[in-house]
Amino acid sequence: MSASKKVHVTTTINGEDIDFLCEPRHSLLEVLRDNLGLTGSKEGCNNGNCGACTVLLNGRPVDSCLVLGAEVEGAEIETVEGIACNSNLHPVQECFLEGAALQCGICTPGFMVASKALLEKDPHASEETIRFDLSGNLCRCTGYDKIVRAVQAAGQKMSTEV
Amino acid sequence: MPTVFIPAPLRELSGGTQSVVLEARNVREIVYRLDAMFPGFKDRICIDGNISPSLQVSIDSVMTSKGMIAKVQPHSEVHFIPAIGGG
Amino acid sequence: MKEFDYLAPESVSEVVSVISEHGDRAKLLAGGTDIIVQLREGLREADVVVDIKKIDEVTSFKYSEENGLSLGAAVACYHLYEHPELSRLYGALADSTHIIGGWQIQSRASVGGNLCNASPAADSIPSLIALNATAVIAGPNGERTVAVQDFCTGPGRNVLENGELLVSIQIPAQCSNSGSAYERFIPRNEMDIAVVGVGSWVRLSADGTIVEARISLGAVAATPLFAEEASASLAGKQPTEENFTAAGELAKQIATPISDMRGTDEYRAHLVGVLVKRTLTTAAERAQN
Amino acid sequence: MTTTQYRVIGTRPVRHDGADKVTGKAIYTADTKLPGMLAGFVLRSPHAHAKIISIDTSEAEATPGVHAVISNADFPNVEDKIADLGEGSVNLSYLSANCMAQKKVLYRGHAVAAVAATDVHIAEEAARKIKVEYEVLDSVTWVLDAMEENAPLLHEDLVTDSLGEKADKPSNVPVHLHFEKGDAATAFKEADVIVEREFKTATVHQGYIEPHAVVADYNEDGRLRIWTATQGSFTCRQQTAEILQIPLGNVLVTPCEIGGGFGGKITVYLEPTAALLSKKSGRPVRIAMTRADVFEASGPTPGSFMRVKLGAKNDGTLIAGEAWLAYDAGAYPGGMIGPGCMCVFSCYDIDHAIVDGYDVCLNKPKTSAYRAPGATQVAFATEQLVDEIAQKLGMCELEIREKNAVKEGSRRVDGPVYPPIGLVECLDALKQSEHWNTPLEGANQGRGIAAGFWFGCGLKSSAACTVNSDGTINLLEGSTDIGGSRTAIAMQLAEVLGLEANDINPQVGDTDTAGYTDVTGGSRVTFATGMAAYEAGRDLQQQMRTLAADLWDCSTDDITIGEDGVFSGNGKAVGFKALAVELFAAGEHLVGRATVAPECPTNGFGAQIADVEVDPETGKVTVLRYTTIQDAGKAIHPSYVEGQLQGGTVQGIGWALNEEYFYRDDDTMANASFLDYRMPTMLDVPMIDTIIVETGNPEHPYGVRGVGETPIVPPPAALANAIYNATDTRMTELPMSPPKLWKAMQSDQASE
Repeated sequence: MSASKKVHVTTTINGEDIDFLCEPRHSLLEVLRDNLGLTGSKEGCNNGNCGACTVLLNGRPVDSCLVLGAEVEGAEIETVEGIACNSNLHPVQECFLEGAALQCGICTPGFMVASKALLEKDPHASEETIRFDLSGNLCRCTGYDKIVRAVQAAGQKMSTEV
Repeated sequence: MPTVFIPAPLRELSGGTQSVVLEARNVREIVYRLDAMFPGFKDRICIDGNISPSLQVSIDSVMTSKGMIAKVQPHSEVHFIPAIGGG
Repeated sequence: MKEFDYLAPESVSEVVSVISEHGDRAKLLAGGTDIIVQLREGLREADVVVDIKKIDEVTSFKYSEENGLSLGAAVACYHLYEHPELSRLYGALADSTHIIGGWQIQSRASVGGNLCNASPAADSIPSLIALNATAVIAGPNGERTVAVQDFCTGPGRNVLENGELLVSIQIPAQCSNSGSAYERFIPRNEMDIAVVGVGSWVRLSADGTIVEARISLGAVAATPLFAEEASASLAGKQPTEENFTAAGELAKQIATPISDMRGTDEYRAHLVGVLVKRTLTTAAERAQN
Repeated sequence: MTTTQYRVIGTRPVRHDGADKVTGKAIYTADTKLPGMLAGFVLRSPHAHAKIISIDTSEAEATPGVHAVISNADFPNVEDKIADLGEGSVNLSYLSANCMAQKKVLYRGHAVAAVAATDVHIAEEAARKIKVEYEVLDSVTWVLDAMEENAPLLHEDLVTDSLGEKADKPSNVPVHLHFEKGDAATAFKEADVIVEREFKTATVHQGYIEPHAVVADYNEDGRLRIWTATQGSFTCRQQTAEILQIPLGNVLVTPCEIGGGFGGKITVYLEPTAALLSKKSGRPVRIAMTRADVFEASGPTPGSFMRVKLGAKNDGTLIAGEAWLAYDAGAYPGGMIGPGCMCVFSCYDIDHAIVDGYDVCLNKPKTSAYRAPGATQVAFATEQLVDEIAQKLGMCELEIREKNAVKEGSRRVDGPVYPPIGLVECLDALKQSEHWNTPLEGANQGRGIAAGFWFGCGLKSSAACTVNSDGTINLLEGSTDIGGSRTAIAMQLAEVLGLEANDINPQVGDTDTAGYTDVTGGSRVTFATGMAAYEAGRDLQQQMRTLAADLWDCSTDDITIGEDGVFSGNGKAVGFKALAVELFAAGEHLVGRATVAPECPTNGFGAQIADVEVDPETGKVTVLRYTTIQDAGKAIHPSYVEGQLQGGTVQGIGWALNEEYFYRDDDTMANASFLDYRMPTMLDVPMIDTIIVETGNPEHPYGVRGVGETPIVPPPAALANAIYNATDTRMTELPMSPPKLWKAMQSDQASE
C-alpha cells in the first residue's frame, strides 16, 4: 500500500495547547520524544512492562509506548516535564531527592508521574497500596525501599501543604 | 628474600614444590630465576615477554598492574593469579 | 513497525463497513495494550487500525437490577474495580481487572479487548464465563449474541466473522446470595501472565447450601474452559473445603495443559485444584456476606 | 572502627544531578539529537548457531530513506590481539565478531547487518529486506553438554589453555583454572563430617532499565565522536578504536547519563556499528537496542554447574574444601570463571582446598560482568553446604560462620593473604541485630543467613579541580555516574578542603577533557575516584600554601593546613574559600589535579538475613523480612551506600527466585521481555533493612571500601537456607521458582 497519511493531532500537554503531525504507527512516546523534544519520558521496554514512559492521559497514568500519537486528539497529557511548577519542585520530586530514591535515574520520570497520580488519589496510601499501584514501574537500582519511603514522605508533605 | 608461590598448574614443572624463596628485586627477576629452576615456567606465565594479560601479580596482597617491572621487598610474598575486574 | 492508516469512526455501523472492506487487514483498537505490541513485534499486521473509542455504546457501561451489567467492549479495566457497587456485585471481574498488567495498563486495557485477544491465559475470561456472560456482536447482518464460554476458538482466535466486532458484554444481574472470585497463579505478585487462572461463581440458598456454581479455568487448554462437571457437582452441597477440593479434582480432569516457560503440565494441573478450592472459598464467603 | 569526626563525610546531601533527574532534564544517550541524525537498526540472527553463506543488502540499500547499509565485510579484519581494557583483557577478533558476526552467528540476536535511515521504522523495514542465507548448525546451551567431546564446536581453532599449556585438540573450553592450597585429599580423610552437592544456576541478565544506545558522528577529518551509555568512556574509546583500527586519539567518547549498567555496559556492542554507518552515510547515526535485543544480544551473566564439597571436624572447624566449577562463557571466551574460583571459599579460613574451574563457550550471548561477577553462583553452593555442616553437627548457622570466618592474615585459596577485613564485624553486627534476635514463629516460615565477598578493585582514576573566583570548585572527573557517585566524590574533596558538598560542582568529563579513568565498576568509584579527588584537593592546598606564603610574607613551612582546611601561619587563620578569593584577587588562579592507581583490593564483606514464607500448595516464596549488613569501610554518603546494599540485595532476590533465560528446543531465548524475564517488581520485595559496618580501609584516606557488588552475593544462598528452614527441602538449582520448589517439595515428601 502507499505511504500512510500523517495525522494532525491537537492536544494539551502540560497545560499548553499543542498540535503535531505524526504517522499513525508512531506511539505517543515517540511523538513526545522525537517530535516534541520532551525526552523526559523514557523507553525501557516499549511493550508496557517497565513504566519508564508513564504519562498522564486525561488524568490517568498510561504507558505512552502503548498509546498511538493519533489517539490523543483532544486529550490532556501531563509528562514529567510538567510536574515541577514555576521552578518549584513538586513534593514527590523533593522527597525522591531528599530520600535518595533514585540511582541511575532512568526509571525516575515514570515514578514521578505515577507517584504523583497515586498521591493525588490517596495521599495517605499504605505501603501495600504504594507497592501494588507502582508495580508497573520497574526500578533495577534501588531495591524500591527508598522509593516507597519517598512516596510516603511526599504524601505527608502534600497533605500538610494543602 | 621474597617467597614466590608456584601456581598449582605449574607445580608439575616444579616437581610439586609449592613455594620458592629466592633472591629477586622485581617480578622480572622472579620469572627468569624460576624459569631457570623450572624450565618452561616463563612460557606458561608470559606472552611476548610480559605477564599474560589474563594474569595479575599479587605482591603482599597488592594486585600490581606493573607486571615485570613491579618491585618486590625482601620479605614479600608473590602470587600469580587470574586477573579480575568487576561489575 | 509497518505502516498503517488510522481511523476513528463514531458509530458501530461505520466500523462494520470499514472492517468489512478490509477484512483481516483491519485491526480494532480499544485500549491498545495487546494490539499495539503485536503490531510492533510483527505478530499481527494491519493496513488500517480502527480506533473504536469514539463510539458511545462501546465505551459506556450500564447496570440495572433487571438486566444486569452491559459492559461496552472498550471500557477500561479501572472502571470496574474502582466502582464500589460493581466490584461488590461482580467480585470475579473486579479481581481480574485489578491485576491485568499494572495501573498504567488498567487505565487503557478493556475487558472486551482481553476477550477478543483470546489468549488462553486471559485474566478476565474465566471471570466472564463464571459469571455466565454473553458477548454482543455487531456485523454486516445485524447483531448476534454468543455465550462467552463459546467465544474463543483457539489461542488468539475467536468467533468473530469478517466485518464483525464485539460491541458489549452482558453479565446477568446478581442476587444478594451470590458471590464470585478470580485468582491466578503467577511467580511474581504482579505484571505476569497467569500460569493458571480460575474464576468461580456460586449462588447459595438461604440456609447456605450451594444452589448453583460455575467454575472456569484459564491457561490449561487452547481456550479458557467452562468446567461443567465440576460446577454441576456442587449443586446441593455445602460450601466446605472438602467439597471444594473435590470440585477441584473434577476440574483437573478437563485441563489439558502444556509445559512451557511458565510451568509444567503437571504443575498446572495441580494448580487447577488449588485455585478452584481457593476461588470457591472466596466466592462463597462473598455470597455469604 | 573509625572514630574520626567528619564535617561532610557521613552526611546525606542532595545529589548534584538530582534535580535534572527528577524533572526529566537529564540527557541520556537516546535523548541526544544531532542535526541530520539518522536512525540505525541492527538485523540480528534468528538462529542459535549457523554459518553465514551470503548476505544480500541490495534491496535494503534501494529503499527510499535508507542512507547506509553495512555487514561483516565493512568491519576491518582485526587480528587475535589481546587488548588490555584496564579492567580485564579481551581478544579483539572476538570482540569485533561479537559486534558484527563474521563467518558464523553464534547465538540468536547476533548482529549480521545494520541499516541507517531517516526514521527507525524505515531502517527496520529495510533491514528486514536484507537476505541472509544461513546454514544452520547444531547448537548447545547447557554448560555440561558443551563440554562433551562430541558437542557442536563454536570455534574450530579454540583449544583449552591451562595456565599457558594448550590442549592438543579444539573444544568449547577456552580456559581451565586450577588452584590448590594445602592438601585437600588428606584433609578430607581427617574430616569428621563431609557434605557434597551439585548445584546449577540459570543464565541471568543485569536488567538495567535503559537499553544500550549510542550516537556516532564520523567526521570528514577522520575524527569520530561518540555519545554513549557506557560504564567507562576510556575503555569504550579503546575498544572502538581497536575494532575500527583507527588511532585512539581520533576518537572522542562522551559518556551520557546512563540508565544502569551493573557490569553489562563495559563491553561495546553498538559503537563500531554506529561509527561505520555514520562513516558510510556522512551523517550522525543513533542506534538504540530494543529490550529484546538487550536480552538476546548483550551480556547476560553465566549460568553454571558446580560440584562443591566441604569437610569439617566435630568442633565445626572447616578443614577441607573442593570445588569443580563450569561457567558459561557465552559465544566467546572470557567468562567469569576466574573470580568464581577465587570466591568459592573466600569467606572461610579453610586450610586445605582444591578448585577447578572451566570457562565454557556455548550458543548464548557472550557473558558480561554482573555485580560481583562469578561470586553469587559459588556463594549459592558454599553457603548452603556450610549450613548443612552446621546442621549435621548441631551447631548454629551463625556460630559455624563466626568460627571459620576469614580475618586479617587468612590465606585465600588462590594464595594471597587478607589485609584487615570486616567479615567478623559483619557477623557480629548480624548477631546483635534486632532482626536476628526476633524469633520467627509463623507456619511455613523460615530464616536463612549467608555471607558474601567481593574483591573491590582500585585501578586508575583522575580528577582535576578548578577554583572559581568565589572559592567554589569545578571538579572534573571521568567516572560515569550510575548511582550518585558525583556527589560521593565531591564530598571527599569538600571534606579535605573544608568546604560544603554544594561548593563543589562535579562534572563527568569526556575522554578529551577528563584524565584517564577506568570503568565505573569493580566497586571502585567512590574509593578510587574519591581518592583522586582527595589528592587533587591536597594538590590545591599545597599550591595555595606556597602562594599564601608570598601573600602573608612568611615561609611555606610556617603555614599549616588544619583538618578543617584552615590555613594558619604568621598570625593568620583563613579558610579555603576566603584564601581562594584573596588569591584570585591577587591574580592567582588555581587548578589542582591528581591521578591515582591504588592496587590493593578493598575487600568488601557482608552478611544477610532472610525470612521467607513458602506456600506449601504452590511452592511460591514470599520474602517477609530482609536485612543486609556490609562493611563499607567508611560510608561517604550513607543513603547511597544503603541504596547499593538494597539494590544489590533485590537483584540477588530476583536471581534467587524467578530470573532465568528460558531456551526453546532450537536454543533460542523464549522470554526476551520484561514480561517473562521476571525481575522483582515493587510488590515482590519487602523493605530491605541495612546495617553499615565501618571497619575503615587503611588504603584510603577516609577508610572507604567498595560496596557496590557484595550485596548481590548472599541473597540466593540466604534464601535457599531460609527455604530449607521453612520446608526441609534443600534447593540446589537457581532460580528457586515456584514450579521447581513445588516439585522438589513433592519429591522430598514422596521419599520420606
